[in-house]
Amino acid sequence: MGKIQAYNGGGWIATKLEWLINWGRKRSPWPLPFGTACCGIEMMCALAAGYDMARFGAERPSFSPRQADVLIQAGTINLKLAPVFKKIYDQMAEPKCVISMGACASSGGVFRTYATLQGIDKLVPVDIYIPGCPPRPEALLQALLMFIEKTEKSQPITHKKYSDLLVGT
Amino acid sequence: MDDWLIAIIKVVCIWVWVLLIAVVMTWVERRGAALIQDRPGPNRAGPFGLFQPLADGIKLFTKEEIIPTKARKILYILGPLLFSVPAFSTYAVVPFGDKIILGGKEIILQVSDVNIGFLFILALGSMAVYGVILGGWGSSNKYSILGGLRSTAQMVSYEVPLGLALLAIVFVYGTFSLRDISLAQQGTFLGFLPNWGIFKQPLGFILFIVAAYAEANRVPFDLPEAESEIVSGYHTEYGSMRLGLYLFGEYVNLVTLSGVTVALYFGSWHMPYIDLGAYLGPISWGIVSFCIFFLKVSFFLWMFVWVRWTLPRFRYDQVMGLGWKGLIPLGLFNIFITALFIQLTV
Amino acid sequence: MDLKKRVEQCLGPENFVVAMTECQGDLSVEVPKRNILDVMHLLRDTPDLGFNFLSDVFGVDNLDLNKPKKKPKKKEEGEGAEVEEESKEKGPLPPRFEVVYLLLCLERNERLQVKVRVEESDMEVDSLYLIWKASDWPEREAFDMYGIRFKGHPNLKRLLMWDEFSAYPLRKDYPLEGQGEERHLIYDD
Amino acid sequence: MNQNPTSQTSYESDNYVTINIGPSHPSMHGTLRIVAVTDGETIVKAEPDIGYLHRGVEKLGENLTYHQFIPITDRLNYCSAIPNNVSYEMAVEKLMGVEVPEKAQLIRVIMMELARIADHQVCIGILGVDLGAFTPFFYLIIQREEIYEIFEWFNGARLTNTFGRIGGVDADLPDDFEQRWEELKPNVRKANDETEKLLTHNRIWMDRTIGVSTFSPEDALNWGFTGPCLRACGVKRDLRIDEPYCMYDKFKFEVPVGKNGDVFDRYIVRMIEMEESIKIIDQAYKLYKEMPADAPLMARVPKVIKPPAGEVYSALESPNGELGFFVKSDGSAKPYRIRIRPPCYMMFQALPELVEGEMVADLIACISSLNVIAGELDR
Repeated sequence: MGKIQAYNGGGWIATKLEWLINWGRKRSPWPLPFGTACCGIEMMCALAAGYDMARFGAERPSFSPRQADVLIQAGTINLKLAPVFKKIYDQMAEPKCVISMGACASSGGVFRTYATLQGIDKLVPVDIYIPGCPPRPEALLQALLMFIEKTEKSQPITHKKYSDLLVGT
Repeated sequence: MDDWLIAIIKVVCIWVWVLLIAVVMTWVERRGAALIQDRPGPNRAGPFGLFQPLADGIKLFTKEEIIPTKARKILYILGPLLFSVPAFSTYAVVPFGDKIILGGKEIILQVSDVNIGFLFILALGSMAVYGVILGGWGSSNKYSILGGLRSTAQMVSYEVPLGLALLAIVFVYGTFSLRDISLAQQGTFLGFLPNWGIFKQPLGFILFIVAAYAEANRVPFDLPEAESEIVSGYHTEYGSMRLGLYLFGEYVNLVTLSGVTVALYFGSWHMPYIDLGAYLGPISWGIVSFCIFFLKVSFFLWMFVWVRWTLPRFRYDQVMGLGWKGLIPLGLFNIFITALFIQLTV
Repeated sequence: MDLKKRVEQCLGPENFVVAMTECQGDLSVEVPKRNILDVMHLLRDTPDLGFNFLSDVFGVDNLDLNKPKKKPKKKEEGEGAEVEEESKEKGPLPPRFEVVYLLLCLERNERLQVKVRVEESDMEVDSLYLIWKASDWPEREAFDMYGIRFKGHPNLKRLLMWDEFSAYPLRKDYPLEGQGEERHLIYDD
Repeated sequence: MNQNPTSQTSYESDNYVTINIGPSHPSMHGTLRIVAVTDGETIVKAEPDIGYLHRGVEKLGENLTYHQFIPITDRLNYCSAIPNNVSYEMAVEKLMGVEVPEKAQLIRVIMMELARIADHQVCIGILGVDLGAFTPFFYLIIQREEIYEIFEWFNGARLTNTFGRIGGVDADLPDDFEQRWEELKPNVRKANDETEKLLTHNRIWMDRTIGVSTFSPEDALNWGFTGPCLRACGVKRDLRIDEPYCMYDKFKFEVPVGKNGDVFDRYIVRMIEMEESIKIIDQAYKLYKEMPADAPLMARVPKVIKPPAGEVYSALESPNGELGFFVKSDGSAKPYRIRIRPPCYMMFQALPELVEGEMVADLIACISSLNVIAGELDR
């Protein structure tokens, strides 16, 4: 277990309000499905009837970055698409989370070539990495659960940076 | 209890009631879609996912406010307001029950029985068009402008058949006020048919329903926010609660349009053949009429969801073609037939 | 009649045939670069050949093949004709690049490869866009990947890499991991 | 929504708007981009800009051994990976002059036809979503999960199933394949019927697809069309019948041919092909059962594949069209040059002719009816 900082958060009302805000954010993560390659197909299966991401409230995939909370980058990002991807990340509204789905998004995968960006963490801070090429839809659902856990611990009101509340779960 | 207090209570009640239906409507839409598409649908937020709309609302409320730099600030902010305020206020003339006698005072279950009835609704309906065009133009994004233009053309060109269908209703009932029309839909005519608007105006009802779908931007007329063509139409650049206002305004529009459909065509609070008013006491009849009205409205709300997940979407010129070449001639023909019919029978 | 003879008979007289090889049933004809258009017209219009479908156009870089082998290459007795006659003599190296056209006759379901050798100094080949529009993107990709220019092509631009990319990636002397180029989009606002 | 117009169009008159239907767009299948100059809703000039999923597969091929390249071929047409593997393996087998045993060919046919059904299901599902009909997509994807289960259970992976080896197939069909297939067949047919009911006779669907982006047979052949889109234009060309491979000449099945090559014909051709694939699988499985149990699955192939120097082109009928591999070897263990001839590459280059003069909505319908898959397009 990591070192947990002594909890000196806000009073009762702040924490209860935080709980409510976190509950709202974690229960309706609208994804921006940035599916480029094979992982995009597996993400589509996760959105479809078999695994149904809509159960977690991710019903409305919004392709406009303004309305999205979770940027699911499924598939390879090549160097021609990198600036476009960075621009879309910058356009997203603030409490945003990036899920890098698959080996290609996380580290360039099998394509160690001149045209592939070796991992999107060279461009944007990534919250959740999903291993696999392509990862199974269950892995994507587990990533969504990790997003929910992370939002539960975030502190929008007392503004503690998530990183300094070192919680080693 | 003097009148203005009753009026305030009525306004507050009906406003909360319409918001509640709109909230539940978002849940019905998502669960309905899931039911039709063989999947469970949202079930993590509360029992059966009932708190999903609440979660969406909180999340949208607490999202970061983004106003694009190149956006025209005032128009961008005015857009959602001009879209949702008319949507909320059109329910003022729609009845939601017969009347209730409390402490010797007769209270009609309608915010205001304005005698120009659905002219008020048509007027406010066209106000909502401003909200869309300002939102589309204000966010200075090519997709939004396209979405804004599409929806203006669609709403304007579908108000004409809507108006024609309602005009035929005026011929039949002689008044604009929705309450008088509802009262006139009691009993039966031609022996077995209940005295409802749909049997008097079958063609008018079809016109009205098609125009209502186009007015509410629902599939198959959901050109303005056609997801696959212009990302999400006029509210592409909208983010947090402004987007919430747009989405919410849409659902309130649905509730209003269903209310008007039931009030005009489906004998708002009358059961087809038995007249419950006579048997029940004044208070209980008020409540029962409220429930009957609500059941009919919920049927039409479910129709909106049902149609959305079965039909594909029109193309822009087909929507215009259907509106101008299809519905308006039919509307005129309908008025002509109704006038002829009334001339013969009176 | 066997395809090889028919092609010989059709292209032979105007001595268009530089070399003709056969590998596992695939016939490939090498033609001089300057009259590639006449060859294509001939192959398409002569009735008994009738190659009316262009399947693909692509480039090949023969840098490593032309280099005389450092270690003596032991000869296996693999069947199938020796494709590249070993450039034993120390004469000028054969042209480095090659453009291969894959033709198909729809009626007889026969396939033919037409090869054209391209000098490194003069990387210009006539474009087939006027005969088959199918050669539009493949030629652009050959230009993008090898730098072979196609005269007469409507809009010869880079197809797969971004326009500011400077190198030609599929050449043998270009490293697999690339030389660290980055794309920077300039926005007008 | 990046706004940098790469090509300076000559349409700078005031009433033309340059819309950038960019790489991240709901119906742009991931990474296609179209710079469309539109006059109101009608498209004046549409210029596709591809390369957003170019991963240098051909350069990678030159640095991997023959066997190492098989997993890379899965990532080309990721909606149906098996035809890619088989096409590459057939090219190398042709180069080495190896004869694949019959049992392995039958297993290849069964798996390829299953992949064809899966690919058509995704294409029709996405075509429905792009035209606003969301529900058929869900019905088709449920059946696709069943097919995925068979792939996973046979190959080990749902999507990128590195199927077979050079020279044959590495494992035999387990014995209860028949029971799984008998369960799957009625479901696939039921899902097709439901989609048929929802879409084919739907007035709005017919309005949106009939007469949209029609293409004449001569243009289609001139542009290099192959597969369902060529057959929709009225040309009866199917590699499984014209250049039979893998014992396809032993199976009886029809090839559906459309009339005027519009979106509706491409949709109908794909629906009928799914039915034909089911028939082929039945016939192939019947032949497979008559085979002796210990029939060889792999041809005699050396451990390290070193084909004799030479170059060869071999193509097969993938769900999108003629998928061909040109393999040139210089006698070493690594291929000297691999060229992949993707079917949707040729079709997408004809987009300006297909779509100019039509509406933005038709552009979306046309692209998803061509079933352009970025992995295969950009390699």
